[in-house]
Amino acid sequence: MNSEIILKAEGIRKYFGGVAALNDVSFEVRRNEITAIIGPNGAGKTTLINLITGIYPPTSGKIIFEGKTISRLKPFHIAYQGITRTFQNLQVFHNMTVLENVMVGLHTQTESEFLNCLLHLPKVKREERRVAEEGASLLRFFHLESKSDWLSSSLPYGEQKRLEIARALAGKPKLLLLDEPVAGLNIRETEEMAELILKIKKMGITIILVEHDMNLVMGISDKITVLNYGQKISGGTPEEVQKDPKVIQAYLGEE
Amino acid sequence: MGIYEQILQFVLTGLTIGAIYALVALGFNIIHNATGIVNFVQCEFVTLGGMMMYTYYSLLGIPLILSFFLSMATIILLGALIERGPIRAARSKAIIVLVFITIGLSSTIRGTALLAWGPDNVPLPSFSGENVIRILGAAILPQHLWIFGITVGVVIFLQYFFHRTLIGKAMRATAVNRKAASLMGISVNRMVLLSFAMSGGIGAVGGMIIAPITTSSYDTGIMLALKGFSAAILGGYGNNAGAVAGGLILGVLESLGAGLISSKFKNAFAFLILLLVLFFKPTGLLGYGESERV
Amino acid sequence: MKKGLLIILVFGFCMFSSGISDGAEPIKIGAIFSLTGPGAHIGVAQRNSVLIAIDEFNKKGGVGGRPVEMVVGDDESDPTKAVMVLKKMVETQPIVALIGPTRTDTGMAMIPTLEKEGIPTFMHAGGDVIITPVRKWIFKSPYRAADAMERIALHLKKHNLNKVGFLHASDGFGKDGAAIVDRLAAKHGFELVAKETFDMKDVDMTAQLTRINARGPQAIIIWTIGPPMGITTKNARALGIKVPLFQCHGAAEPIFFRLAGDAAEGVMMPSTKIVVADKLPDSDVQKKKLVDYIKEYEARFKDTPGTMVAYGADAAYLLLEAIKKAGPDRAKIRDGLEGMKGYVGLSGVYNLSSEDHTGTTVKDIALVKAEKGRFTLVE
Amino acid sequence: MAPFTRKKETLFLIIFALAIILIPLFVKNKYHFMVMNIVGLNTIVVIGLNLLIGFTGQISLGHAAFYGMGAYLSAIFTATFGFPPWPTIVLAMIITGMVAYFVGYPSLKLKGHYLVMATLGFSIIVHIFMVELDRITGGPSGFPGIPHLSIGAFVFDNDFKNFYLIWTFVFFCILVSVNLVNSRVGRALKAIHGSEVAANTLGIDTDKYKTKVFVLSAVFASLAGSLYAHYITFISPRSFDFYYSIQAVTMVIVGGMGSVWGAFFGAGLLTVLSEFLHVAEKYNIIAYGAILTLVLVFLPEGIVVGFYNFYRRRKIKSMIEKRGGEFRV
Amino acid sequence: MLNIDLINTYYGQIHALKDLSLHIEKEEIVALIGSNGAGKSTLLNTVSGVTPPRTGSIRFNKTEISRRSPEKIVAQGIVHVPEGRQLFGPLTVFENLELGAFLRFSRESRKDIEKDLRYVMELFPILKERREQKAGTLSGGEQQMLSIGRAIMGRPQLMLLDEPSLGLAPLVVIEIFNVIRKLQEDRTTILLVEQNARAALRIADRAYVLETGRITMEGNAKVLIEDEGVKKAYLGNDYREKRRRL
Repeated sequence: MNSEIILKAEGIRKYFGGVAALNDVSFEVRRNEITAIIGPNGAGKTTLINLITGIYPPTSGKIIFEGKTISRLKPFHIAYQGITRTFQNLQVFHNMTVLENVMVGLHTQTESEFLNCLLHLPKVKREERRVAEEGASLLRFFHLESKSDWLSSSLPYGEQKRLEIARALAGKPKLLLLDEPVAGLNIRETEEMAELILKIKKMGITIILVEHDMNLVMGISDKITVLNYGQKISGGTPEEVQKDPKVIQAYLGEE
Repeated sequence: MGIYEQILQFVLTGLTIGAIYALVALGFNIIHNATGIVNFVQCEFVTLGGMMMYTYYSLLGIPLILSFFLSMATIILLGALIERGPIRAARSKAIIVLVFITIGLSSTIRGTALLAWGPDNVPLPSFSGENVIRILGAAILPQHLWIFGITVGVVIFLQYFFHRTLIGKAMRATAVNRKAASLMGISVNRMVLLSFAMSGGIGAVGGMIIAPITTSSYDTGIMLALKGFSAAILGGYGNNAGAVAGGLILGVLESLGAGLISSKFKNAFAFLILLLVLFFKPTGLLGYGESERV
Repeated sequence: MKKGLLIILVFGFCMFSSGISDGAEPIKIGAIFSLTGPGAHIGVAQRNSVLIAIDEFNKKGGVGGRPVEMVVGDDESDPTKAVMVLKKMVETQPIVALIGPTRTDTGMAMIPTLEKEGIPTFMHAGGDVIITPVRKWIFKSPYRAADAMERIALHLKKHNLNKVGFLHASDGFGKDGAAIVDRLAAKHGFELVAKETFDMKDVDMTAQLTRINARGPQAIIIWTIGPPMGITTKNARALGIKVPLFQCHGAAEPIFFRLAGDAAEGVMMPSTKIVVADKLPDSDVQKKKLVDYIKEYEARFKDTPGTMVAYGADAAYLLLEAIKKAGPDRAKIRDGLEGMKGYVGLSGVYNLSSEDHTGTTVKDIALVKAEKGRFTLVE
Repeated sequence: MAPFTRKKETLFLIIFALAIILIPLFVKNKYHFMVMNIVGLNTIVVIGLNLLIGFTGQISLGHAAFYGMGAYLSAIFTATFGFPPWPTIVLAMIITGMVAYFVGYPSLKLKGHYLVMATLGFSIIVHIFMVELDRITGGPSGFPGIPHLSIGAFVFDNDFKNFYLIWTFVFFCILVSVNLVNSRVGRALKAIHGSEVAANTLGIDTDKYKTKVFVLSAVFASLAGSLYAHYITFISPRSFDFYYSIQAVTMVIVGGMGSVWGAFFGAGLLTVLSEFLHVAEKYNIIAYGAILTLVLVFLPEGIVVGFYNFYRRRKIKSMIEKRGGEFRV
Repeated sequence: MLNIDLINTYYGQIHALKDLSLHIEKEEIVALIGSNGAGKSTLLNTVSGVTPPRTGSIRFNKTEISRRSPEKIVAQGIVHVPEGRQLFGPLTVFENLELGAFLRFSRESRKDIEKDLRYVMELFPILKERREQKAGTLSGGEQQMLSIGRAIMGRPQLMLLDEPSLGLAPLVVIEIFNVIRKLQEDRTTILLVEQNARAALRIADRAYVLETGRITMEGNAKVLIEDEGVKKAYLGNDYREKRRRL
């Protein structure tokens, strides 16, 4: 099942003050697959996600999404291209309710600007109603509907993680980047999350997954890219990767 | 007076006033490094330095040198009290809340000073007479030398304190990394307390050495503190070398602006340059970038 | 909330208005000063000066047995607050007249309300804009700045000092002076070689004085009130400037010596005669009044009165005189003030009229010099 | 804090409008009217500032400059050049907005204390211009003789009439702010406060929104300034110095950040408090400072948000306890 | 020496340690292994007082320390070498080492402290060369050495080591582990948290395996090194079986 390539990174380098966080990394993501990026701590996984989503530009190299170079775009432009993400350290908007969080996610799907909003024109009213409905239905999907008017900061941790995914999904992305979605969750929550990720895949969304939980990674990924010291050391299907001596060495140490 | 003598005069006076800005900026920095806030009570540290000196020296007749150190001690105590009281008691450690707590305190202290000393400016004698000294055609007062000398002294002391003493190093360590500092057995609370006390002392010195020239009143500190804060930001907030550079640059710029361009817009001129610096170097001249982790 | 706000307001008003009353119903005069904020150093002295005048008046029997009571308000040196304090007074106290405020900007802010309410007001503000054009209800007691500067100009002319440097604060008072000096230069034919400015909060004016000095002036006039009087004088002396220095008509205060220290020696300034009362010839009509007032002031406040006190007290004296004649009727008080002729006050002999709401002229102004910690009469 | 629901907001707005209409029936005192009018003007400034600080998380100590620009532009154009007042107010808002754009665009790229310094520096420069351009502004002695506003032959020439005028504007400012914060843009602003990076990755052009809300808050301040000028008919630089900026930000914080109604309460409480404290005479400043300190030490979320969250937490707590769960903050 | 009994620690809203108990004997090296996010670092933070436990007890030399502040715990003789080294970057190498002995200056003679300084310089000769260099300019390996050296300066009875091999080249890792063994010979007790399980198990006496806040295995390090379960804890279960279930 070799589907079309949706995202391609070519020779990505990223230096922070002379230190290479990523060194000549190239990889591909195929449409409607789950591609996991794994590697020991400090391997450069989060940096890679930050580069794809435009938080910082690469020092050199190119990122191409659906045939368009996105490596110099600002994050919000990239969101409009159809890439959204979650964060390793939760970045839920604590000053807002659960529903509002998801409604922010619908930003790219709406267009009212300052003047219209100030005056609350009928167009805005219609849009608001639509946004609220879509937000509510997303919350239903994520089993958060009963808490939609809670302040997001009062949600338990696991639900905040789900909320962040719901928010990212609200932007109707073609590509969703999940940065450690199960870190800090217990086994039951992790399994729920795994199901959720597979459900999202079924919706036709391509997923990049950065995760340490190997049960999850091996269980749901289609492809895996392994990074160590900012370099790609392995890639392929979970079985291939699991058997790769370089990977075993990176994780368990010298034999 | 030829144009070169004039320029020399502008630079010399600019440097002395700049030295005061630098002192105040250092006070801001020390507390910023320990807590991350802008401490508005710095205004009152400067004010009270002058007023306490006046009280001890002119009202109580205590010798000048003794008065100097007594005033310093008093303000150091005040600084410590502020930290032990409202700052530590604050329910929220959010920076904006702490900053506005210091604004409230500043107002309280200013009101108390007005009540205690009245609204009039009070004079302080120069430390060593008022005989003009001539340097290459430019004229300065002995007090200007005192200002410059004491500022240099304070800077050297701080350099020594922060780089040669264990406590000083511990304070720097705390500013860099609170968690690691506490893992070394350094009490973060005590370091914050110390930083309030120290910046009180430094502010007081600033107030005391400028008072013989400007006289002192219950609200003299405000403008000096405003300029001092500007100097701190100009140099890069938290960077002590930056504070000194920022203070001197601001002082000289003002003086040159007033002397050579227009005395009407000299303050505007100084702040305009400050804005331009910030627009092109958002962390001040010698500041480090604040990295944001995601 | 609104209700709570109302309760707070009413409560506050009740607490504020619990006044004193003994026997005869007192006649109330409002008095608004800058007791806090940047104008406080003048405002507090002014309040004191007015207190003495009122007590003296009440001791003499008040208005047909009714004492006069002063209701004091603090405008915090802020124009908005000044209007609020005034309105509060107007609403809660039956004031027949008003003394103050201290500053030109607070005074200007209050004028529309005062004119509308019809309250005879004697202001302490220095700026001439207060009484130009003449406003029906507004008077001011300090000399016109133009008159005071004219006093200096006459001296310059007499001593043939034709090149003048001018340094002024960037506040209302200083800028007022800057406009006047241009006019007088034209009128008296001296040359204005340099004109520089500084901010009231500045701590050093060396740069400006250096610029002035470079143009070779024969005299320097400095136009400001408060701490900069001392700083400018010191800076000028430090620069070795030897030419005569003149300060404004608010500088003849005991505090000037404290602010300027040794540098004060020889500085000249226009002033009321209050600072040189003991040196006046006995023939001077003001002498007795001045000496009595000074004695009273020194006994009560343990301080020597300066020129500001004289302006403050005169505002009260003139108003009280008018109230005595007219009774507690705002319109009659106002008319009485305009009819005040030849009234001997502390600052001069007042001749108020419908064209002149200050009443003093350049003839009333003394030129004094600081010598060994005292003021002496120059001319 | 979470917003009130739309329905609740509407209810509050109606109560608020009724209060504005009815209050004059109970007040007969010019001074009380004036206090309320000043509260109203401060409220307009603080609402705008709260959109910037409370919602978007960007601190400005420069809004006195925009307040002053509104006042001076209105004064100069109407009194000196004889422009009609109403269009001038709009013109002043446009000019102030443009200036705010050029200042805000580079400034808002700065973070934390650097942003504070930039806005503060800007307002000091504007203040110097008010003082030094005395031929135009009247300098430090102020600018007298500004006409009252009028509609046809009806002139807003006393405190009572100005009460309706000012509070009508306050009402509309609150209305549009409530509209804004409960809209796509309002959510975007709050998102920037919550996490600028996350907001950006969700498609929000954070630089653009920060600049726009800065401009909007400046426009609010300008409107308040114009109304102030036409109400008092005299303005001077003293009213627009950096103390005013500090006071306005204090009102935002005391009322509660991120609540439109908090802005109203903050402005009201502090304005009335400082009037009320005149009772304390010379202890006035001390008391004001002490109360401010105590509120911030013990109620750091501000009065409105603080109490609201307290109430809300209790509600959620009881909800959770009913379900037998555990509650943590 | 150290007895942890049924502690529960919350990290924000995450229940990070669940009824966790373990013990360390004098002069042992105990390794704590497990995948990322299992709660290893949290456990060290809990012992050193950075994130105190909500319930449970921690006794060190029979003294209860679970409610004490980090400074007090350091004074008791437990020094924590945190993850990511946490050096004072703008301070020099020498100053960093000095601050490691912060609490000792008031109690002990300078001579003792200087003796330890020489000891550290012997263990890590490179630090002697870099004495006056700013800590932030050191390479990763040198930083790790400095971090351990700084902890030695506190002369701990128990040293908590968090991921000393993180991000280091293999040769440097070997050097660091040699030093750890040397420390044990010099009578320091060590609790070692490692992701590099094989290296850790090779030098440890005993080990605990941590998974999502609970201890799932414990025992002799030499035994655990051969255990298949350990491998699974890192690389996951066989995925085909898992996928079928999902």
